[in-house]
Amino acid sequence: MTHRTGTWEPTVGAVLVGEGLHAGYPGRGDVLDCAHVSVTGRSRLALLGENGSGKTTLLRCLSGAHVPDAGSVAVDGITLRHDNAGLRDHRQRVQLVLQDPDDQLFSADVRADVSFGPINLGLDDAEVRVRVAEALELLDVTELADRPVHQLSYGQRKRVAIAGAVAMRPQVLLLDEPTAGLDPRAVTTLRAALSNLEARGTTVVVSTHDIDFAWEWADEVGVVVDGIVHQGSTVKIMTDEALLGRAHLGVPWPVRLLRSLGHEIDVVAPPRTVSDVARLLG
Amino acid sequence: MTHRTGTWEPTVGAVLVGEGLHAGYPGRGDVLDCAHVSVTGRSRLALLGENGSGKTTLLRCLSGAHVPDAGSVAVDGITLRHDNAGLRDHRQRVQLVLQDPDDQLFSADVRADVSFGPINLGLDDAEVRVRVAEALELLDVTELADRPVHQLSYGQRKRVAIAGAVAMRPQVLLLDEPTAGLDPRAVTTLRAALSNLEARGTTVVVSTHDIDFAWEWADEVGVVVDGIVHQGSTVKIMTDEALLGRAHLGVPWPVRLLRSLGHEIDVVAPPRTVSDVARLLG
Amino acid sequence: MHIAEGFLPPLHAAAWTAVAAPFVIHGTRAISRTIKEHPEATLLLGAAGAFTFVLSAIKLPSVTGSSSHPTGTGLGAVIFRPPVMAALGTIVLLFQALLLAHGGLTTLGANVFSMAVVGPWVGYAAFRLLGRAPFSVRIFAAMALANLATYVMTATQLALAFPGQNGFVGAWSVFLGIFAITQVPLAIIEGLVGVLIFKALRSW
Amino acid sequence: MARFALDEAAWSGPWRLRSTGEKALLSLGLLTVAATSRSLWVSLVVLAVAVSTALFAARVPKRTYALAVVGPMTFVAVGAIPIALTFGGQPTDVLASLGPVSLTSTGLYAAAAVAVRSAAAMAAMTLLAATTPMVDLLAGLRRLRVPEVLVDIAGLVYRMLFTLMDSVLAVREAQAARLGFVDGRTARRSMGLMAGSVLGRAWQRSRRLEEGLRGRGYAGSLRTLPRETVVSVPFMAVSGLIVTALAATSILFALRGVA
Repeated sequence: MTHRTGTWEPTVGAVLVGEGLHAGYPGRGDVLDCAHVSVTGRSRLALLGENGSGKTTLLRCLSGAHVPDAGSVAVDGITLRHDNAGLRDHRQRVQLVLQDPDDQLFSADVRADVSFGPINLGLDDAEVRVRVAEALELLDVTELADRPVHQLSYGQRKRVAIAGAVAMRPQVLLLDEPTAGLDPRAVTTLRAALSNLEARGTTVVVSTHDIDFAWEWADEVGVVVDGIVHQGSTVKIMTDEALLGRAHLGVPWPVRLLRSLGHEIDVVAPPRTVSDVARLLG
Repeated sequence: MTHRTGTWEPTVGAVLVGEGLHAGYPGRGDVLDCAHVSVTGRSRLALLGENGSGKTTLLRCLSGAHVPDAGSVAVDGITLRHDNAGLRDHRQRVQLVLQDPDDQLFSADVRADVSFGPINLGLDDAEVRVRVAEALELLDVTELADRPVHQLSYGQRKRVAIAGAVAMRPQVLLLDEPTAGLDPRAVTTLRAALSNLEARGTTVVVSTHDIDFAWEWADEVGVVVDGIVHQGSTVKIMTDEALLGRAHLGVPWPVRLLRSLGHEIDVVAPPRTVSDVARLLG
Repeated sequence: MHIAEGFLPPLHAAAWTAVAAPFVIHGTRAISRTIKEHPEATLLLGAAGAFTFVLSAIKLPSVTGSSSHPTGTGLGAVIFRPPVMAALGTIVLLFQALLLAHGGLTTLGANVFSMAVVGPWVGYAAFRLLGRAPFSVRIFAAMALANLATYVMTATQLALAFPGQNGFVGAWSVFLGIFAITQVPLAIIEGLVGVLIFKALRSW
Repeated sequence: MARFALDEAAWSGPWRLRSTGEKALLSLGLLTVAATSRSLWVSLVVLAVAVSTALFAARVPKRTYALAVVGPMTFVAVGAIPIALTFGGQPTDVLASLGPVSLTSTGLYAAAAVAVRSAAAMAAMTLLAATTPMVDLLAGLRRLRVPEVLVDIAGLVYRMLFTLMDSVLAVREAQAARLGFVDGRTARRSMGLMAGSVLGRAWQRSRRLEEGLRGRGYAGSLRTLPRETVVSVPFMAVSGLIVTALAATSILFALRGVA
């Protein structure tokens, strides 16, 4: 296969790899045009890109929800086949949570909703209960278990939707715009929940518009623009003003501020937070 | 009437005033508990508060959509009466745009949707056409006029929904979370449209979670917490860390950074952007 | 099961249009009365019509492995009563004709009669007659019978139009037989799904 | 994003800005001739005119067109079988037979006539559907004094079916991700949960939409400004000529008993 951007090798030890992905929708042309991405364990990947750039399509290809026109997706070295058995297998390893929690929550109460996946896995009742309790705990929504879904706040619904995916015990969790529409407190709670998941060994991939969030949170960044993914360390990608400009994204404020004060951005320990920047300038 | 927070006088020259507003929903208790707010012309007001704080309820009271249990709303000195004539009058002065554009757009035809308000005002077709063209122009969506709503992006739909309110030629435009869910480019386009509106004399009030946006954009801020509104200049309110903490909101990064470097925040010309901060530190 | 555009002889198409018209007019009047008192009913009916259309545009997983589309008329009849469904069903059928090419304009009358008149009335009657039965049994009966009645009516319309050399009864049994393979299991599934929908709705 | 091929073609085609009257005259005229004609030949001519007008004059994408007609054509094919066959009896003009079932030339001719008539009518209707967005058709119905309530509700149905369809597709995707369609029983359960939750959201959305519209002065009518279009006289003349000629031929054939 010829790659538009030369040869490409997935990162060594990658858990989830998308290679040479072409994808589009009828009447809209190609959204992804030979996109590569690799997700490694223990590394936080944020996908950035403006609306319509193909971020969501990329996540949908990786999760198996969208069948790419060309290219392949593999998890743990096993290439995804889009038949019943292949998808069933893949979905136990990779879970995608969509942006709008209401698309994800369809049961009467929280517990019933989170149990949907484990029940479909054919687990027995005791095991389902264990999975549900664990997922509720990790997302810090245990005390909401018996509440009707539509009485919860938006931030709570987002976390319950993630719990539903987590109850499948995926290796990789793909979150589409998890922070969109959340207030600062809900973002903090969500980030704590994501840390819980990582502590348990789940690899978290996030797509976001929020460049300041990506700068603070991510180890690696993939910018989706013109149908391909530019992936690299957060510092490398998010200091590349030309790339971010082409993707119609802004540059994180610490980068802009430090550069306009004539500072170089430290590649090894980049200043991510206000206190990091203050320490540098103080 | 006794005010929970002592006596309160609306700002001199206020266009829109909410005084002693009590409001709630059955089964949820009071959301607003004697809230005051005043909106002056030529001043950008941002309402901050976490989800469920009562921001949206406050906007709905100000627009006439929600009848408060106590308190009053007045525009240009005329107190709002919740009968047909009173509401009709009020809606020509104050318009509210909800967060989700799909809750506002009922027609698949952009131009038709924007014409709905002016037609209900009883204007003749020629005048309606003028209003529609003007609103489309101000929101920079003229070229979308013949496209169906269901083919537009979220950001485009948001602007069309605002155009529908602007065609009513309100003095005050209330926007609930206008930037939520928008990517950086769409935020820029929206801000340009809001500037157009201000240049034409419309007073814009915005509710938002985004403290950095509020810090950059607003002249005045009202923090909605515990059922009341703490209103003041952006600098005064957004440097009050205790208040923002109580409201579970963060402090804008320029404030945090400058303070931790031992700088005072200039009340007259506060540093709002990266370049302002760089100039101060450089 | 929509009768395709132009499939019926012109006289039949005209006759079914004439038969369906009074029901639609009656339903429109019923809606107008409601809306005069409650303008918000317009929005609710719009949502209900959109929901019916969307439900009919997606495939229903079937036990036999084939798949087809639910009619949803029994559900609508229970919620909104049959007269309203006659008018609302006409709108939905018009959309199906023009957006999905299911059915047609000349056969709109015939399709309205089977799907928006006979189906809803049979479903509603079953729902009322089983007044003492458990709620889920009533819903199941309303949905399944509305679906079945619609299909029997369509077979009747086709047999009347094309009696062939066997006469009406012969043709009728042939048309019934041809679609029975897919339609009976689908009616049962629609009934089952209807019960689940109501269970989900009650939590709201 | 939910999309319907015919709808998309109607919004983006070169005939989008033609007046609804022009397009309705041509396609409904052809439809009337197709549905009423007893002549196989007239039906075939209508079919040819409608298909070529759609594909070459109105430039409807060929793929869209094919996808749109394949479903109903299947119905026509299946529905024509019992018309062609005769069960039992002793028909005189048997072409082939299997047990009590026989294919007669009368039956075959009747089935072919229905199939061709149906195909012609469908092509005429598709010409309208693929060139005229629903909002324009509804505006036309409003001008024709179809009751206001029906047109208002239909307009809302059109707008809301896209948002609901998006919800349905998203919920199904989410359910599939959590193995909600592994077997028939699970699939039916998922379907019920999906329909219930989407219906609940449709209900909530209608209430919020009402509040949004009240803010703009809604009091029961959803009237909006009609689009201004210029009626093209040449288009009307040519369309009128084609339809009249076909109608006259159809009547003439019927009077003379030509097939």
